[in-house]
Amino acid sequence: MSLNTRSLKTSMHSIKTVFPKGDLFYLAVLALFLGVLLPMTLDIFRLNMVGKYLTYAFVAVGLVLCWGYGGILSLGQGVFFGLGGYCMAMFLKLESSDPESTKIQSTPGIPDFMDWNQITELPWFWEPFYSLPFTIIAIIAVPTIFAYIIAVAMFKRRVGGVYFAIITQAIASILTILIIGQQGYTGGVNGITDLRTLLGWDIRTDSAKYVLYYVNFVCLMACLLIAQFVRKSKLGRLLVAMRGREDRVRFSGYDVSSFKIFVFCLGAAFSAIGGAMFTLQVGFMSPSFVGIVPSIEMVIFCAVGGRLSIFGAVYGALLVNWAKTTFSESFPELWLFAMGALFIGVVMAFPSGLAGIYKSHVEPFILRSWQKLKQAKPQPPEPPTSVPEKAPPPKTTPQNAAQPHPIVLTGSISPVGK
Amino acid sequence: MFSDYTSAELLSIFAMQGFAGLILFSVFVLMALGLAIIFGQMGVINMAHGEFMILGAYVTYLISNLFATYLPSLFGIYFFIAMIISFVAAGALGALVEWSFIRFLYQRPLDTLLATWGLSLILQQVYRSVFGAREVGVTLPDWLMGSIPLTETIELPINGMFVMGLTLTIAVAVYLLMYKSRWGCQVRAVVQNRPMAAAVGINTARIDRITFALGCGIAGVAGSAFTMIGSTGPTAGQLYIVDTFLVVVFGGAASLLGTIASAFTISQAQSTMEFFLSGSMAKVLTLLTVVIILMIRPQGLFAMKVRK
Amino acid sequence: MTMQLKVNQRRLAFVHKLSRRWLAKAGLAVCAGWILGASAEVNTTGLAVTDKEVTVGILHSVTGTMAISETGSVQAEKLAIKQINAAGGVLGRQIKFIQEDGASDWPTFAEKSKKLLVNDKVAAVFGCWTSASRKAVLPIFEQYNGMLYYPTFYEGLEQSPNVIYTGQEATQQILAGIDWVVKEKGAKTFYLLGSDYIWPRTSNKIARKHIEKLGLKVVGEEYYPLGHTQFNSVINKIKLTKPDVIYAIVVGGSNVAFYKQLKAAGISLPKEKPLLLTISVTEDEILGIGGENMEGAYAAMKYFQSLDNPNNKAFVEAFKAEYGNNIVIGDVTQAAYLGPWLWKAAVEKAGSFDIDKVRAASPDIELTTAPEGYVKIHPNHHLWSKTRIGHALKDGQYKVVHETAELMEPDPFPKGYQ
Amino acid sequence: MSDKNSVKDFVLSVEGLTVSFDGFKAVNDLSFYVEEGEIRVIIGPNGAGKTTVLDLICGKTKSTEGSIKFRGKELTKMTEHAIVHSGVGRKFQNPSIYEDLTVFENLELSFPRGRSVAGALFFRRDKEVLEAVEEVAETIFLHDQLHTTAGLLSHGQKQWLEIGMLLIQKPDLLMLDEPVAGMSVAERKRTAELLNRITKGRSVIVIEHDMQFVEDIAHRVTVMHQGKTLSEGSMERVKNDPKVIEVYLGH
Repeated sequence: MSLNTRSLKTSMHSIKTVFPKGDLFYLAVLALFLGVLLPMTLDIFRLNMVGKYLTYAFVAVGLVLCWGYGGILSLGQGVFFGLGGYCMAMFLKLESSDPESTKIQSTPGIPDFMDWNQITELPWFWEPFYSLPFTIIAIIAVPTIFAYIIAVAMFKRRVGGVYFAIITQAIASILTILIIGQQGYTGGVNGITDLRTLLGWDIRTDSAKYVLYYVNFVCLMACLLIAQFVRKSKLGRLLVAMRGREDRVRFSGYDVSSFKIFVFCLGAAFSAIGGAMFTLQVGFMSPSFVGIVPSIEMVIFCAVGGRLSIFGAVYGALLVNWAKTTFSESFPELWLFAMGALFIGVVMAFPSGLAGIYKSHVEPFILRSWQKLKQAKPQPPEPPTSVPEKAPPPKTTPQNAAQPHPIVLTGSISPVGK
Repeated sequence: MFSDYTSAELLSIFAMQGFAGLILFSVFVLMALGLAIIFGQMGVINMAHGEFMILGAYVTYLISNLFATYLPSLFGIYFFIAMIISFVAAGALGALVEWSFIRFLYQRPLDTLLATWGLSLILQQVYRSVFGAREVGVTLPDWLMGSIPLTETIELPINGMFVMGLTLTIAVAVYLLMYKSRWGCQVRAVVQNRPMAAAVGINTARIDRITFALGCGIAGVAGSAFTMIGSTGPTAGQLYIVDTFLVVVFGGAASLLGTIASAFTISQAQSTMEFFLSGSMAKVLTLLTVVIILMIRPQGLFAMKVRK
Repeated sequence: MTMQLKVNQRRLAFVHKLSRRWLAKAGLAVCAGWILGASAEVNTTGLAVTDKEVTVGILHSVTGTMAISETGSVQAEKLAIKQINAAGGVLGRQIKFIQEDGASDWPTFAEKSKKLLVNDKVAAVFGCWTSASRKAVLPIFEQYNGMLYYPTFYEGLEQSPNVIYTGQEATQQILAGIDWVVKEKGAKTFYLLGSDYIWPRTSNKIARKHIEKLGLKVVGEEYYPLGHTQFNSVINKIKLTKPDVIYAIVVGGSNVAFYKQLKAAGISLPKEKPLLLTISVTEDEILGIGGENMEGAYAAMKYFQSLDNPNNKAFVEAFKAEYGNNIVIGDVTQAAYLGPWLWKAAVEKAGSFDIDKVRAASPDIELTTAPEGYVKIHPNHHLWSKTRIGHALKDGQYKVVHETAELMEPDPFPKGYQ
Repeated sequence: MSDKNSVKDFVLSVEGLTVSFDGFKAVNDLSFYVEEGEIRVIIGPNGAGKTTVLDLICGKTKSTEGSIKFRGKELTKMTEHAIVHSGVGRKFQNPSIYEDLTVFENLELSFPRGRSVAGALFFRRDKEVLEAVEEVAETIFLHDQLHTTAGLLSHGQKQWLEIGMLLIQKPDLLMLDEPVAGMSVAERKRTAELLNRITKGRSVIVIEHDMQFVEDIAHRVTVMHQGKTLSEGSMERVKNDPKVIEVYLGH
């Protein structure tokens, strides 16, 4: 009794609750890796590419919460990524379409693609995007509100699982057709291109790319902190609970749909930030990031990283994209085989992704070496943070779900007897 | 828009448009039947469904070349043989796929989605490596490509009628197989209560494999038939996947009749809207309507209300 | 460079380290250029040019949905380079090419073009196919001052100092075709049909203006999403409106579906009731559609494989010798073939590989050996070219039935057609 | 049915309740009333509609016709969580607990605070929560297992845990669907003890097949057959009802 009370009291401490020792370590390693190691070793060209990959990590982190925790698989995350990206692109496009640089158009001062489509006046919904504060709000608000509408309609009516996945897929396909079809307002299939400056600051220079990389990095870290907070709050535990026993949660007095709506909107907001950062770093936005194929690819980033690990998701996004670039450079023919095999392999052999592999193989190894080291020298010579220097980047699974994915796994993998 | 036309012209156009809707309906049913079996009955989200269809199309292409080279006199009937071989080829590939990984994933529907998406990428690259990146043109027997003029304006396309006939045949066959045969009874038993079915001596693993193979085989036949109306290329399968899933889901996944009814509803809606609106907007509106109806009635149009 | 340094002062130590490495590399390159004295004269901007070799880039999709279309262009560009090398190269240097895969993905195109320009320092890039990919790479070519030779016929509305457009822009293709059907076939009414994206929409807009200028009538205009495969409804509308000409700009897989369904619905193209005129179906596309389905249609383009002139005979022969007897050559393939030759001519006229000098030398470059006959670069970077009308035959070839008497002037921003 | 008092004396009044699934009436014009502090047991053959009645009361299934009044509030129009908030707790037939979470977390999640999104996000484990969890854990014999993953508990312990998850909500009406199914004799005894203890001051509806257990706890028994009430009253009376013997107890 007294023992219980003591252990409970310690867990009341709030920072420790949000960041148990292990997670803090993983976060630090990730921050060092992205914030110091990569910028030191890569040239700006490669670093910019890493920055682009990291924008997908936002989506992957959101998917960990939605899919890994909430059990909601969305095949339409590209929609939110795209909406965020388009909001950013609209602002940048307006800035680069000042009357001076567009004076050869029949209507100077509007984006070039509108001029080509005989639009003579800026459409009303473009007007507010002259303002940066509005744009920043819109980047998060527009996709989140859209996600909210979808989520309310679906979750209040208990649409879930496969149905939700297919409906989100249909929405992705509708939005793509709309964007392409309404080219006068959206730039059509070419997207919104040739974005140059942000409040007069040229975003295409190498120095700007550095700055943007770090802005991106900071945003990602902020999203990770939010995700970690959610994960470790009671809401996180409720999501885990819901995935297995939705009815029980409901009959414990919770409005299950509101939690699903929340986590789906959060995932959408993360994706939207990723989309906006994508636009800034790549310099354009096009409907090819909205459709079904990119949306499914984003799911695989999350699955490769480990669907229950927010840190794993970041590594997953990096690894898959890096592999894609490398493979498609050296063996374009083999790339689709590799990607296909990756999908099947992750699902079949490593349902917990990189994070699972780390937990089951790398961590025990490190711990064993650590033990040996300790035995060899009575005094621990160095703090544990320097141990995995040579080991592959550490990944994590959340503490309270250290077993692989509980519902999707068969009984043979999960230690929980049924 | 109709003021310029005589009533006779209008009548014939509406007749034609109704017929176009029927062809679209047949196409949808053909696309969706295989998936309705795999997804509706087995719960496997087969994202490679389109690629199984394209396998059928490529088989048809190969057979047509074989006949053109070795048996030109029998070219007129090669299509029937091609359909049978397409069925067997897609079915065999389906059985192989089921054996190699789908069978491990029956409890994890969302994971079947990812794995079969991976499979679809691999198949696409296989097609590209074997047949080249370009689309291949499948030469059809002349009798299939003509039309029968009824009146001056009403002409019935033979390939459309062929697709309709084929759809009817396959739908009836599937219905008989699933609801009237002992095997179909076993399939439904396995779907509804796997442990119980196993306990009464049904070889569930075998049933699963054959069911999956059957679904893929039907996709193969569909692909073979679609060489008459669509393109055959490595990535052509992806064009069908969203529509196909929507048809199945809209009908209420577990019900074959629902699939057919839903194909009818969607095809009529789409062809009517296509006639009054431009093509892109018709497509958007159709998809949007389906999505909204699904939000209101998530169990699909024709699902049974069951006591849980 | 100064920008780089300025930023570095405010930056952490590792960036210093990085930029020092960067400086060292750049310094090395300068030294190398200085040692190879001869190359310095023809290359003052540090391009990848040695005494023996000059490096260029080829950037097309080898994988993904666009690979279907872009294969021919890659083949043509490689053939041209091979022939140029066999004839002694450019300014005495053999052309070496680096091929990159755009993977049908626009950011990948942007990334790869940056790699070619920044890392590989290529002297020219031959590549891109879709407008979207060109729009994606355009800012990069302008920023890093590269030279792109773009082969596809396209919608116009663009004129970049860093691009030479070797295909036709919309008015060149459209006006001649419509004039011909009006004059020779007595066409009075037109039905405009296209895939729903910028090229067909812009082209149809020009066509509509031109038709209306001629006092004739457009009886219908329709767009279907990319990849659409059901055309029975529009075929019924065509039957209802009974146009003299179906003006079709359908692309990709939709093409196959459209022509097959047209034939099955009893609209026999050889009867020319209505007549079908297209600007999107080259010999490449007929391979997929099937010659028997396309037979009797007319196409307006600048090149057909069956063109009867000595240049073309030699070209087709060489192409077949290289890639097999069954290969077909479409309009874009020929335009892609022109790229390396036009670049060679400009470099030799400028006596330098420097981008600025090549650009300055480009206007009025003539090519008398072009398979399509005679072409000349207009100051607006497009080509003067003739437009031909081809009549599709059952074997998948076009028979040329008409050819404009004069070279058509390229007009990417056609006044009165916008 | 002698006890036709006015509505407000009852905790729960079910009147004319009907639900039909594609024409099949699982519950057909059912009426019964539960008094304050009463333990009501519903028995009946399989398929009689017992579980469906609980589903209807807690909102899991929507009724086709009829009314369910709980302390004067109409439940048929309310959402599930609102019904829970009004004081109805329900245990499922198979133990329905969060197997991936610990016993502590299971109970904590059921603690009636922080039920909104924001509430859950900023929920703190304070003294109140800890004490409530400790107290309930003791009641359900699991205070030594607080940090055990719930999936590792025995079947009986899982049943208790779920009862505990209801207790911590402090419901006025407790509905238990076969609480002793699959338990050993010793566990049954403890469960009966547990139920007798926890039912003080609240009303309980229990569905059970085990007649010995029913006799131990029931104040009144309702026998259901084909969606209708077949008989109602004390255990003694129901046992001797010839209709009941014919359809249920007889075999």
